[in-house]
Amino acid sequence: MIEALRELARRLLAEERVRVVIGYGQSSPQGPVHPLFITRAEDAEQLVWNRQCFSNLTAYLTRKDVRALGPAAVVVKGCDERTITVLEKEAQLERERVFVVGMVCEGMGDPGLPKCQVCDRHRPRLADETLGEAVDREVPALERYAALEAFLARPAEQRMAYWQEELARCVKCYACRQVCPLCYCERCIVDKNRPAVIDTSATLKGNFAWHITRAFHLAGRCVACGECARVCPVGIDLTLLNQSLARAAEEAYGFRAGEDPRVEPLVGSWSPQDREDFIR
Amino acid sequence: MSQNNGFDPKIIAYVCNWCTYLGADLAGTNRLEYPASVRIIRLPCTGRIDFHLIVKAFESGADAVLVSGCHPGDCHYTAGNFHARRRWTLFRALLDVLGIEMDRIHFTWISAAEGRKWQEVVTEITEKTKALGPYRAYRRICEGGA
Amino acid sequence: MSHAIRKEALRALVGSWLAEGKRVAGPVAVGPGRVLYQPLVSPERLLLDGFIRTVNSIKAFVFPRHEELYAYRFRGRQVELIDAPLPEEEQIVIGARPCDAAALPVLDHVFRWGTPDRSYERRRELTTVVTLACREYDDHCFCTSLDSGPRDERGSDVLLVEIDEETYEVVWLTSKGKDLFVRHTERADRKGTIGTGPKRKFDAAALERFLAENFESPVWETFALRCLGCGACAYDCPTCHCFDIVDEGDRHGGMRVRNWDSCQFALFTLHASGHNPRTAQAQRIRQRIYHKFRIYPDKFGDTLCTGCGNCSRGCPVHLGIRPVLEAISALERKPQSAPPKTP
Amino acid sequence: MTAPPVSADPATAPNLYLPDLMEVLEVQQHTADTKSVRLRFRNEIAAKRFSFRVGQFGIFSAFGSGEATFNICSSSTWKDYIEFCFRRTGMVTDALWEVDKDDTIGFRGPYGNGYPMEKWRRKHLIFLGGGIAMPPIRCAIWYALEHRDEYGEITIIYGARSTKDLVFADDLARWAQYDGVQVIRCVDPGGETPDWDGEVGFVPEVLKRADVRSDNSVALVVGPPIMIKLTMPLLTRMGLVDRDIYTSLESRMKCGVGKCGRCNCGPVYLCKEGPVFTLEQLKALPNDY
Repeated sequence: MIEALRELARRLLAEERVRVVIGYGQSSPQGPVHPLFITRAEDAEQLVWNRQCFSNLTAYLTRKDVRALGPAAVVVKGCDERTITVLEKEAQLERERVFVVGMVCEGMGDPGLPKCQVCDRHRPRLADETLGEAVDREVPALERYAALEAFLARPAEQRMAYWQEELARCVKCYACRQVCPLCYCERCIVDKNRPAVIDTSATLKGNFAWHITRAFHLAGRCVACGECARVCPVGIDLTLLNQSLARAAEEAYGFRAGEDPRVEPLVGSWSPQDREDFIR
Repeated sequence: MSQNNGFDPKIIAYVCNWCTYLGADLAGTNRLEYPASVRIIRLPCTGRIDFHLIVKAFESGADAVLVSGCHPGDCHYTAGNFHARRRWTLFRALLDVLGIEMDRIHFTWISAAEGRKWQEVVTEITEKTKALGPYRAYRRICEGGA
Repeated sequence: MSHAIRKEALRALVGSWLAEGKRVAGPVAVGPGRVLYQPLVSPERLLLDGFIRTVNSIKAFVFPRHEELYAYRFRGRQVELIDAPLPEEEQIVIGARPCDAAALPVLDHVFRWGTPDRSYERRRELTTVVTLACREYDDHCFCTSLDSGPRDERGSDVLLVEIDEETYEVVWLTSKGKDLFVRHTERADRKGTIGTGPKRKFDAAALERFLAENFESPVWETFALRCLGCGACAYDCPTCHCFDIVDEGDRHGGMRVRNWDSCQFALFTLHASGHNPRTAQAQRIRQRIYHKFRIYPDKFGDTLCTGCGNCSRGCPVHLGIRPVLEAISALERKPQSAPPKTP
Repeated sequence: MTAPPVSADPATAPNLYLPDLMEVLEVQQHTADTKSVRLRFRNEIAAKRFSFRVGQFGIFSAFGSGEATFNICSSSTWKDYIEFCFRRTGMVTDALWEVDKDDTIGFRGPYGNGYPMEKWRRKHLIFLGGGIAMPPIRCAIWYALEHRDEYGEITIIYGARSTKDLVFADDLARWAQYDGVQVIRCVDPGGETPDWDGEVGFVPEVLKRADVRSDNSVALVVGPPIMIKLTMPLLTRMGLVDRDIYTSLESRMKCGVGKCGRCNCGPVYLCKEGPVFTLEQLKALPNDY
């Protein structure tokens, strides 16, 4: 697979179909895997593919400096691929300017990340070229939201106490925002000050307001790549917040973000039949 | 109501300009009494009631929040309330996982003709909030510091 | 002859500090493989072994991420200012690494030059640092490349050096440190030993040469695409000290507060006029390196970096300072195309 | 490595971030988005203690919105008040825009190096300003005029985009009344009105065609980067050496005292070692401002 990937990258660059290949690299065989930008065919051998390729590289597709390089190829896993669908739907990228290299993935990390254990997208479906062989299995929603379910089984006071303890550690480094492929706003609302809606202080108050905002601005958009939680320096499990929204979307509207390119974005569309059992 | 010790809850009502605001107004002109604990904030449409406003209300010391607008199909801007309905469905799920007390957030449709419904809803929410007491958990968040 | 304390006795001592009502913080496991300084409620969760260093840094104890500078109240057209109370509580930080403690004298220069910063001074006075000399290192450690090492004493009040698996040698470096330990140690005839530290990763002299001439250099572009522009490196760094000052309040009044900030954020230098001297991430990466290895050294004769490697450890894309410095080092080692200079 | 500095006693050291309260004496609107404010210390002790050099800046507070940095645009010879001028362009200036007589503004400072007015004595002075950059020149002009006999001839060239964008227009008229003072006002082509009696053209062009005394002279150039870039070489051609050409740089600042890490340009902290630099110093700075 790795040779096929390098070969494909070489070909795409040599034939000038793309100007940059966004893939994974590793500074030493034991070292951590990091995003890598290949602009010359002869450098394609630096690309790697293994169980440490955590990053969702689609985050780079909307960046000005990356776009300035020209058409890009991006290496994606099945989970990351959904972001491309969302970005396209939100008019953030021209699909024909991006060559999507799909990697069949058996899960990242060892043991696999929680998201990988309930993954039903081992094989990218919309890639321009897909490397590797694997069969997806259906994973019932119940299983996908098991962690959330377990958390929601706790009483509300305990949930509140949990978040107070967790969010107290947040220093507002905004790694969660910067790593998110769907946080592409030129100026984040938390950085706006006319008026200032969210306290920029990393107090409990400011942190609650920030994390409510971050999660909710991804409602019906988050594809559960889990990067926000993975990169959090202080280990706050933000996937619980994202999942609560994802599950509500799936339950109420049968909607999964990035799943079906034909479906309109969830927030921004509506139906007269939408349920409203909580509205008096 | 001895257990409430005269607790006077602060309830923020975000209402749309075209239906609920007029409904509340009608309640007033018809001399329908309702508790003074509700502070009405008028917005053009429920579609404009950003979730930040709900967070801000709790940050500012609200014990409960009411969001109210036109009945589905009656929106002055055709679909503002339909958009809002989806957002609230999702937003409630987020608040729930955070452990926000869901009994303190209320959504209703109240038309310009429903002065009586306004009276009922506000009275009921006030009673309910009185029973719950002040929203101490969110105050603690706001006073928690770093 | 030296002073020693058994690890179990040390834990009991921490327990007695807590029992006396002292504020104590130390390394605690937060989730798998993640160790952070946390306030201790009991000595059990305190980690003394099995971690390289904490994700967060010691600076938070002297320069908190959020701090009230003063409060303001509106009184008609007048404003009343209420000065923030000075911190009063003593605090003990136990389990610091030498690369963390060494950041304190580095920060001193910044907060003391010109106009001294009162609350920093006060917190510095109130803080006692008990440091654990290092026996283990990871790929990110580079203290030895900056003339520091696993038992650097700068900034510590007490240094604990392992004698064996059960015992630490206690080296008190200040009277504050001595007071904490003096009646709780045993005499020992052995001294603690440690290794030589992580292997050198780059040549500091070469770096200095490079920075003298390469403000404009393609090297700054090398990692710019990869960098996400978050503040994890700066916030995990023990020496990064940039801050923002903002007002938070309502129509009755509020607080003027100081919050951590980072030169890696795109808006850090944005003028209200719209002009931004550093529009590209490459410029921001360059700023961080220059500040640490040239600007600060020019002013204070020290380095604004202790080689702890936390910036890389916490980086979502495994950047931080070390990879940049290694790249520079590699450039400097390459034979120059220009004729060699006469010695 | 140098020894760590000695600590101050926090018990007696003042809170350096705590501003003095000032009363708004007068607000003057200059253009659609520019105002200047005259301030007096509310506290008499603070007022007595206060002094500054022209060219220094202050950090002004609109409580509830925050602080912003402005040049003190009044002369240091005026004892009872100070003035600053701002363009409405952000959160703090939005709040300052609403300020009226008797309102309260916070002030910390003065900060920065200021102009070497002593060094400029017995020289001819050339002041070149553009747009909102008038205030940092105005303080030096007034200072020189208040010490008229200590300075030689004075040339002032001030340009704005249009006649509507001239700030301190009254001052320009008053300066022209002084002996040995030449005031040239100019607006960008297209910015003139039928009754405009000044020049039309950009500051560098106007400087080129003006009759400006350049022997034994110093120049102070403040304005947008493009104006500075085009004006500096002209001054050099006129015979001024780099040491005699001055400018005042702008930067985003928070603390004003070299701690917050925001305003450095290469090795130089604009808040402490600036904002005033000679062209000679400027040439040594990296392109980081």
